[in-house]
Amino acid sequence: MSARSIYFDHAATTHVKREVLEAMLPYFSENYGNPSTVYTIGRTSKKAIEEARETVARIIGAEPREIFFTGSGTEADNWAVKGAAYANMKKGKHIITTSIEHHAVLHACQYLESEGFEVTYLPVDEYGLVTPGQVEAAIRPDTILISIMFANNEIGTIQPIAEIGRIAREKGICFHTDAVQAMGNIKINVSELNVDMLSMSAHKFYGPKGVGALYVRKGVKLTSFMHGGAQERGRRASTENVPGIIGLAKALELADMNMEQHNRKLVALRDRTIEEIEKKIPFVRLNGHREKRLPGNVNFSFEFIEGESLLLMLDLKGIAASSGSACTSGSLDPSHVLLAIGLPHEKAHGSLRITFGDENTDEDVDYLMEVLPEIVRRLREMSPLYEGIRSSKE
Amino acid sequence: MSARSIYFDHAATTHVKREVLEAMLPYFSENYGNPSTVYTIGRTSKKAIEEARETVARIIGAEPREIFFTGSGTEADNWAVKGAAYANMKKGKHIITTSIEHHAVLHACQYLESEGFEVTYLPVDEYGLVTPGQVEAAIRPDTILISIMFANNEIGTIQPIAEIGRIAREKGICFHTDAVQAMGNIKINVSELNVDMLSMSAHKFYGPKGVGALYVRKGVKLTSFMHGGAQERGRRASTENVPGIIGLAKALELADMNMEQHNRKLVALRDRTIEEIEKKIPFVRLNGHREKRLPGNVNFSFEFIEGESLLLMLDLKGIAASSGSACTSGSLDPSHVLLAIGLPHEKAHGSLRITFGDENTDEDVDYLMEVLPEIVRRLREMSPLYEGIRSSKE
Amino acid sequence: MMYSEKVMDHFMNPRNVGEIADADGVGQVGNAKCGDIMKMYLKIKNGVITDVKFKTFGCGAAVATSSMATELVKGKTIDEALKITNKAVAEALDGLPPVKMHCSNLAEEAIKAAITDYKRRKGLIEDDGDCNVCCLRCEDIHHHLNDDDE
Amino acid sequence: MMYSEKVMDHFMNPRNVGEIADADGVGQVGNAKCGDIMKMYLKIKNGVITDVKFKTFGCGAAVATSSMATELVKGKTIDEALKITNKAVAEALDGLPPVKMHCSNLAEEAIKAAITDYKRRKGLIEDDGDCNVCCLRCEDIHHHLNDDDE
Ligand SMILES: Cc1ncc(COP(=O)(O)O)c(C=O)c1O
Ligand SMILES: Cc1ncc(COP(=O)(O)O)c(C=O)c1O
Repeated sequence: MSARSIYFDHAATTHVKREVLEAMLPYFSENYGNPSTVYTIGRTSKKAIEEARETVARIIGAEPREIFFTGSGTEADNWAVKGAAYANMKKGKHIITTSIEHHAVLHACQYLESEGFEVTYLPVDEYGLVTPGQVEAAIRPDTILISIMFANNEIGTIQPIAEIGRIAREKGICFHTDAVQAMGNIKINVSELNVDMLSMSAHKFYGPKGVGALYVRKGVKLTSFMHGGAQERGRRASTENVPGIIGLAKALELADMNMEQHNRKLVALRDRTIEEIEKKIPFVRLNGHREKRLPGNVNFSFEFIEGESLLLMLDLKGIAASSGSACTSGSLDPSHVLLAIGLPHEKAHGSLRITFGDENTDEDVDYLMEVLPEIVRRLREMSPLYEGIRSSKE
Repeated sequence: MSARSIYFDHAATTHVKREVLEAMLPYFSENYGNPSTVYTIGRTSKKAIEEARETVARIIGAEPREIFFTGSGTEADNWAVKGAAYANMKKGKHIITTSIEHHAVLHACQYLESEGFEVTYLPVDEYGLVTPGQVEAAIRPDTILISIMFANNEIGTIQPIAEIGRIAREKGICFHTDAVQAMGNIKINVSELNVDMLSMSAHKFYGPKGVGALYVRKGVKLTSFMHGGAQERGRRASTENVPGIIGLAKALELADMNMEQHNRKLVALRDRTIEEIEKKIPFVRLNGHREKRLPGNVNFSFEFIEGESLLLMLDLKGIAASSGSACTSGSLDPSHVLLAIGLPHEKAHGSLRITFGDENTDEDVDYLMEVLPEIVRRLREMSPLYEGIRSSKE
Repeated sequence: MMYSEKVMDHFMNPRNVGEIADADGVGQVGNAKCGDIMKMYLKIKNGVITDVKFKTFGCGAAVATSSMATELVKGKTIDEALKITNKAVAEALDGLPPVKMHCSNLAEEAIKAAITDYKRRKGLIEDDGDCNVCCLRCEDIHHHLNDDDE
Repeated sequence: MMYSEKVMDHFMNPRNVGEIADADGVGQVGNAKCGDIMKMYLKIKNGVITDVKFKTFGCGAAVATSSMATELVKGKTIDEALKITNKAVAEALDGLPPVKMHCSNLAEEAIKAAITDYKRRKGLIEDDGDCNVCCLRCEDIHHHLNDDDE
């Protein structure tokens, strides 16, 4: 449709990097052995996934035996939350989380509520932050799990994970963090952070879709989620997704090596975009925190317009971005995250999320700033909500 | 180690066929969009997975909306068994299955037992068969689920699924079948068979590892297993494994097209191998049924020897095969399937499974029959269990 | 969610966007909370709709159905316009994705609301406070959407 | 599970396979149910093990540890042989996969059983019916294997 094609939705998913795909390729049709088998081709697969496990462990400061590969970030979250709940239910049935978790954690918690667990959903401030004090105050004698996301997928807010980890450790409560968005963007060391469980998903850091990992600190009690064969030391059944696992590890390795450069670049693109939007477009609001924010995340609400329309217009100009609009999710309620930071429904419907990645350039932002103000103007002209406002502006 | 390299373990996993990998490749680094997004590249992914869904549906005689993609065969089994149990627990808590199911079903059932469900594990006869009569007799007023595998992964025995389906339908009980081994080897039409849920796994029919599917007949009550986002019409969360899903559909399409030729070839290899082993090696027993058997499956017990040693020796000759030996699984108990068909432990430990695939030839069998008798002889020479026998033979 | 070419055409080049200062009937349905508001202006002469304009806050389908609805009513008599169903609007657009079907409800209701306003102004009906779709809460619509999923 | 080169060497070319018709001590441990049986034959002169042979029904690690154990005891005095631990057998093989460590227990026990048999024959000890590893049931060993997994 458009001559340009710019991808600004790296929080939704990323492309698989060339080096990553190359690392994966031999494991589809050549080294395709089942890692649970004893013969040569099976041992080749086994060795490859054990090396992948070592790579992931090294990068996050864990031991290889503490890394378990899963079929997605969602599975890692479901396993961590439900597994810790069931394993500790004799000790208590209270869980602490936040109101802005990804649905993988939120819906798992809601499911647990229907199973008789009690869940405290901590509210967040206008920037999407919880404080360590809030967490501490919510702890009860029967609290068995604290699950707080590392960085939010919509507004990019980064939580004080180390401080929360310290509190959880002091109180002896298992602490899980959904680091699906943080991984590859923030240096993470699970020991320094006192994190007991951590979820990641390869396709968010230039790895393949359909593979994730859960870090589980030695000694953490966790029931199985996926019952079946003896893979992953009997704790996560299914024939291992060998190419996927190789891809996850390779992608994480690249991300870890490029971290500093990646961040410097993305922060520059992010801050410039925020500045220009605020300067060039009236009636906007930056969602999330200005500093405690993922390097590539920009999230704005544009008053009087609806997000999906905005996305479609951007798409027709060759720009791929995202929105907290209900319409994009097939639901009718806008993003629970935007509502949680206090946005009224109509503003939440009119949000735009731009998430930068390694291949984005300053020219991409130039182009965005060329087309975005005009699109916003056009949609506002069409909006019944803008009628009174327009006349006062013109 | 060896000049030859022959793969006889297609029931463990298969290589990804060239056409399948080619179909997948564009979805890693080019059409990498998240199918839940509204822009062009996301819609491309969405379209691709919907076409894949249509392909799978057409092949098994279902509607596209009845196909749900999962992260593995194990996940499909876990979802079906646990999901149907929880969704129907108000009606009753009794489940019927067999003692020779794959661990993905068995361990899910055992988990449900710990949750207060009652499970009847139907015994099988010496060939690994259950009868429709057994199933009918086991049905109680509180039976909510019957889960019986289509074909067994170890001994290849094919169950009377249509007859069981008819009974389940008459009694109004949900009927799940684990068709992970049958898919690609047997023409399956879920409507004709009266199957309500069916599990499959792509890597068993020349597709990629880490992707499966669950067929769920419209109207079947099933709780969610993977909680989170709204993917798969809100019933199975996780960013879709787009290349994996494309690969699954392509592989199934090829398998469906080649079914007749594939079967003719595999049955010939299978029957020749069974015949020659029985002729050339004493003290052997064919496990499983002679006719009601997967086209590519050969399973023998070799008395006085242990399976893992046999596999290692075969591997050193370049042959990849499998065993029900406990040692190959890291457990100490041999295959529950071999025990269920009445084998004593020591014979179960000494089993060899050969599963043929599309690339195997008659020359492969020639070579097997060249090396296998000698290996068996050598291991028996080393075995304290063979001492008395040998002298009587020599 | 994938839109037909026709939906995209009506979204990109919406017909009859705007206001009619001296409209004979104005109807607004939906609400900002749900993310969809449609406002329709009608000019009516001798029972025939001679001009129509709309303003919409909403998704692509909402814009396109508004546009199509205005095209469908233009030149029609009031009675003919009242017979336009949501199905007709959706069909005229070559279909809508299932999750977007409620947008075509909104278009039907917007036509009705504008005509009701016209009749009320003319004293043709009494204000009977009848409930229309804008009284539905988001959750009800949402629930309705998932009806076919058991 | 991956074996070291040394394990594979001892598996493929096991040393001292066979029987000793006039052995001074014979020990058998393990059982077919668990999938591992080791039988060890010792020839002993003046308290020194002068010859040793084995027969094994079991996995690759079982064969290799049997072979290595025979190598380790050959030429040793009884007292030295009794000091050979499962760790020593495993180390001499450049290690064993964790799930296979029980095989090295079996080798240690086979040596002990054969020497006990020798002593018993010589009247050096009384049959005290002491339990050794072969009395363990599969489940116990299995349980033990998973000890480090919480
Ligand atoms: C914060 C967060 N958690 C979990 C997930 C789920 O990951 P996946 O879609 O790979 O299952 C996502 C992304 O979708 C995410 O952004
Ligand atoms: C009969 C059967 N069911 C389920 C599975 C599990 O499939 P997957 O390993 O893909 O999870 C397998 C194979 O491993 C199988 O053979």
